[in-house]
Amino acid sequence: MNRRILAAMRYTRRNPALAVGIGLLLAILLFWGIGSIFVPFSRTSALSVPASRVPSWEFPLGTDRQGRDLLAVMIAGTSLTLRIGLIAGFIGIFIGTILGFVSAYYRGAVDTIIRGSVDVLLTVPSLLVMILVAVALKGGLTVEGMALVVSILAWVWPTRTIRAQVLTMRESGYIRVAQLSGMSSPEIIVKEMMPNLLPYLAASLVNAVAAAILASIGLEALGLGPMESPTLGMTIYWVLHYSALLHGMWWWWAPPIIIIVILFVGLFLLSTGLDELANPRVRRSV
Amino acid sequence: MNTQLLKLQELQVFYHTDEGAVKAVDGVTLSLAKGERLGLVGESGCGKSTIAMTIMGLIKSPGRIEGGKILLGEVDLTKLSEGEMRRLRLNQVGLIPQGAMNSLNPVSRVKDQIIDGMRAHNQQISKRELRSRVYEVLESVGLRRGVARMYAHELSGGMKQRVCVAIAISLHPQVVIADEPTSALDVVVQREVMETIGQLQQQLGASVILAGHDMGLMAQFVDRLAVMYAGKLVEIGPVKELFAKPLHPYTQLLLASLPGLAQRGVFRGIPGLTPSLVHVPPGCLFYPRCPQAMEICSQEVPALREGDGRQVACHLYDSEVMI
Amino acid sequence: MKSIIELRNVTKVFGGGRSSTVAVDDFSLAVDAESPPIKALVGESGSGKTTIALLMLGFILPTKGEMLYKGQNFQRLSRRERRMFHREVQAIFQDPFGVYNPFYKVDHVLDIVIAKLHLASSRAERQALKEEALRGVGIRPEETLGHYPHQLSGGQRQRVTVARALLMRPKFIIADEPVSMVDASLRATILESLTKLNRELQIPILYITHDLTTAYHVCDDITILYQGSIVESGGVEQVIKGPKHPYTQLLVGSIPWPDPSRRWGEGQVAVVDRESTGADNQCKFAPRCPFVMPICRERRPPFFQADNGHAVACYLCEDKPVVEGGKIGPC
Amino acid sequence: MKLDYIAKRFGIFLLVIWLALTVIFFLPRFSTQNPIREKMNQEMLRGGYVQVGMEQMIEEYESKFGLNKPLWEQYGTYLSDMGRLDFGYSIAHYPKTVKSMLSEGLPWSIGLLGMTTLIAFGVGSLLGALLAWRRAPQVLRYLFPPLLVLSAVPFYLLGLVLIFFLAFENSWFPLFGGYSPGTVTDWLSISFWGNVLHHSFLPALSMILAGIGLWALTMRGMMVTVQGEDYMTMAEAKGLKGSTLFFRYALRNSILPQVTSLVLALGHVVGGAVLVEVVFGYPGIGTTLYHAIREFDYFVIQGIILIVIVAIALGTFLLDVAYPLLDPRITYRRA
Repeated sequence: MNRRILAAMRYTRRNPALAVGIGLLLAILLFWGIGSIFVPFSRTSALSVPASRVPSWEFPLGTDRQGRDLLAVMIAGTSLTLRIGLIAGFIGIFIGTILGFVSAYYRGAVDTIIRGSVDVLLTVPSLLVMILVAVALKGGLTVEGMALVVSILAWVWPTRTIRAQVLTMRESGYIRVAQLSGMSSPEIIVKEMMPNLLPYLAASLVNAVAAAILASIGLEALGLGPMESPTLGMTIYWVLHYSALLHGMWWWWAPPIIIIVILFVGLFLLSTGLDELANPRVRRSV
Repeated sequence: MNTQLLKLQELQVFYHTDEGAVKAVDGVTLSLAKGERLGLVGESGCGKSTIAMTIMGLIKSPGRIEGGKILLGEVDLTKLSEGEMRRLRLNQVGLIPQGAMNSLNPVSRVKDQIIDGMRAHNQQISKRELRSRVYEVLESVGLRRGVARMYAHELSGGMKQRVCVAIAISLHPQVVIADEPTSALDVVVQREVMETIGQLQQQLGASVILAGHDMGLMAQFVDRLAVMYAGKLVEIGPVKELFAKPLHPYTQLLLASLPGLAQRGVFRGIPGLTPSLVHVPPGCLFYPRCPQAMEICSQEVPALREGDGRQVACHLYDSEVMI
Repeated sequence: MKSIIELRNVTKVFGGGRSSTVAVDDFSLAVDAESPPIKALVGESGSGKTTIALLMLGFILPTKGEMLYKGQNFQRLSRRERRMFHREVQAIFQDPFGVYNPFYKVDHVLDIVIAKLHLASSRAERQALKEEALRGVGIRPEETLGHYPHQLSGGQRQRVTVARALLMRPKFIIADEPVSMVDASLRATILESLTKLNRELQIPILYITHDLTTAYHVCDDITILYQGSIVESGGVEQVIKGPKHPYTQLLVGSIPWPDPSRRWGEGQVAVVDRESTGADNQCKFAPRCPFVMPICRERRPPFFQADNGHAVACYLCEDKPVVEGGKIGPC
Repeated sequence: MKLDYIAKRFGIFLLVIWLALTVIFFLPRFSTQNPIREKMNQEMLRGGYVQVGMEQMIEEYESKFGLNKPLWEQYGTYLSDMGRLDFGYSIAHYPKTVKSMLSEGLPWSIGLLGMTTLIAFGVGSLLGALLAWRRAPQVLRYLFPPLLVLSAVPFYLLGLVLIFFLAFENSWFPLFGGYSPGTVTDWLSISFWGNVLHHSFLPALSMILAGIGLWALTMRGMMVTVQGEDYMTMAEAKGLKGSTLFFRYALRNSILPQVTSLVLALGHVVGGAVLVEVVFGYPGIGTTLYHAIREFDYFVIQGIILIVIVAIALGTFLLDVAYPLLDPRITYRRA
């Protein structure tokens, strides 16, 4: 058993980004897990606690002007924002993988259409498109609704990276040998391509989740998010709305920013770590 | 033998990897006379390219010069600072690179890549003189003047390699090192490029070190040939005698594995694998694959014996007194 | 006697419009299953030899002309026939590093074949089959099986692909530059295992290479390619010892003899003007040919029968009988 | 060769604009609300306060859109309006036209966005290049990790933090706004420029700090790959000086993919810039957009988003056309 721990230790020395990334994300999940046990969700709704209280024993993170216990809001907010990110991320990866494989594997008209639309959509500012959609839906958004809005363009970047990977793989010798061994296309995709693609898929998923979270916080900060639910983005919106900063209520805006930063740095390091796993610098430089 | 222009003495170059120090070049001694063409032949991983790059001072980490000297005249190149070495490159020692396909800067024109080499060593050349030097040097390698304005992607493989040759000889260096210059070219273009290098060598009187794995190319081009195996020198000698009567068993097998056009079906391979350069076994490295291996070969490293213009490192010649 | 694989007047053009390149131009070649020779297809880079390999393997389709498998057009094969095609037509590729999926051990390549062709029913039988195939190509199984590709040398990896072909008992093997990335000392052993396949298992082999010397030793007959078209074809002694086409003479002359006393390509300086390739109606080698005649620029030369089974596409042999229908190849 | 490359790129440029126009036109048609009716409800909620020009405004819109007209006819008038840059009227600030609101905010946004993107790209790329250059000062190594963490933070949140420390705690910089209130906007006087720069320093700083890290990371990766290329070995073998090797060979080749990713990053940067303007109360179109969203001023939202998409498409087109100047191979290989 310790041989495997030893191998893992040696690997983390060579790939620190992965370890630190996982560590940060674990810290956040722990914070949410333990927090949700001790702090009741009910204290996240407005007027549930006395308003604008400085952090104290009773309210470790203080309360905001609308009477919400900020510790409860942080705990609930983290899980809601993560949920938005994961839903949008998975949708993005799912569509991205299919489109990426289809356009790379079955060349021709399909490929030109997909590649063309990806190139165009990449330059379009995704946040503004989402603003348009959110405004058209005019409030009344649930957390899941927000995830769907954010996932509108979440598939563009994964399609592009996966298509590139599959293209290089398709020309490689071992795919030719597989075709010669009589393996059918689906078999080749699953048996020959997928194992090498998994690290890239994981890295693209992490990037998609990060992008989705960034977009959702942006939309919510603009006031286009689910008004009632205490997501991290909505907290930022209320901070801006009530200009908490100018009122010196540091305990209102500092915690969401800290959590968001930890979340993004964690996801970023995880993605670079997975990229390193996919083609280690050693193999890359050889 | 004061006419020796370049001398390598017990040169050692190791690559420090995770698994340990790879002894790419392990105590190589050889010398290059003025105007001589020396061949450095061996299979992949024998250290010939490492020697070429070490002479140019282009060994980067994890590679490092562990020991030995490289004497250009009286100057020991291994002791020079980066600045001093930089001033020698192209001026005294020119390199014709291996990767013909990718050795030119893809985003600048051919003439700029010739000019920046010259200007790095002599600031005062006027623009007009530089342009005439560019045309002169391009024509000397058989390329028309129009090539000066072209980019790398507009040239064929052979033309790209000729531009590299033009750059390497643009400042008339004393020594030209060609590291497998034609391995990426077709056989027809290879002959044309090698002929160009040969003519230029005669005109400039420069000495050439040709590193490569094609014994046929060596037979046609070099005066003296050094055979490398797993980072060590196994045999050196004038090319005619070496081909006629190879001394070292590895050289014999190497020559036998060449599919010449004299007689069909008479070429066979060398069984076994090249040894690991990290955990170097004791004794002669060719011992496991050598048909004439003896007991002593697995214990002692054979010394390089000298005799009538030829050198060989093999215990077969321990008894014979070769002075 | 139907030939197992035949390319009939195949032309392949890549890219469209202005930047299209003709990789293969009106090329015909037939491979017969009986008395299987080892045929060599020799040409410089860009002569279209790899495109021909891809055409024969069905990876790409001809722009003009047909690729026939046992007399039937490849594109009209049924699913079952196509699977039979993949079983009977195998290949050995140039790059020993790219042929293995880095994720799996080396055995994967052999296991897939055994599974797909149901060659073994039990694990023990499968292991035995693998070991026997590996010994057949001269490598010790314990040194290779169970290892990852990056743990083996180029030579070992290439021999495992030959072992893979040995397992499949194909009807035809295309070896596309199998030894160009392998050291000289290992070249012979790999080529030996190929010739063994041909002699003992009667499998016709198409050896594609740019290296005339290895082709001289290994093959029975040789076809010389220049920019997508055949310029000369015949028995190996005839073509190499008595080349009739100026390009073949240039090729043979450019080989550096491993013999210092014999000077390199005496005389014969070819006019090198690479950019301008021959227009459609003229001989492609005309711009570089030292013996170019006016007729060479007007009409593309047909194949002349220099002597028994030795065809040359050059007006220098104008006096010889013309071979009809472009169907050449030694009988 | 060059011409059809430009023509192709211009075609894509027009396609993007047409796509944006169409999406902006049809999207609200799917959602049931009518922006005008929505606005009237909002007025009722505000306690009966009825804006004077309300009836006139409704007729104005009725005639302008002619809701009874077939959809395609509306689409036709819509396109011709857009052609004349007539984005209609702002509901919240009637009779102000959307175009006038845009022209007020646009110069501010372009100034802030253009300046910060170029500085972040330039400084980031140079830093990344130096990080990968073994002869560069090693102290840069310690600068890189903090910048990387900063680049993981959204611009506007970094802005909040900067306001707190540099403006709120010790007031070196103004708390918000584009220029101190009360000054007359006189673009000619130096003092006014000084005032503007003083105000826009923090927003610019937040965007630059958050941008440098990523550019440095991608540039460093590219430099490492380029230094492994054969032409670098050949360049060193020519005995070129360190500076020539660095600028004319390594940087010159590594910058090519950076420019391509600059094109791709334009959209993302603009998205973030909107929120930076909101956090800093900077008088650009971002703040206008924020207020338009709060007041559900639909035509202003449409106008701003359209202008931004067109601006980015124009930027992409210009960068694409300029790219062959950097990389001669492009026109050769018909992009």
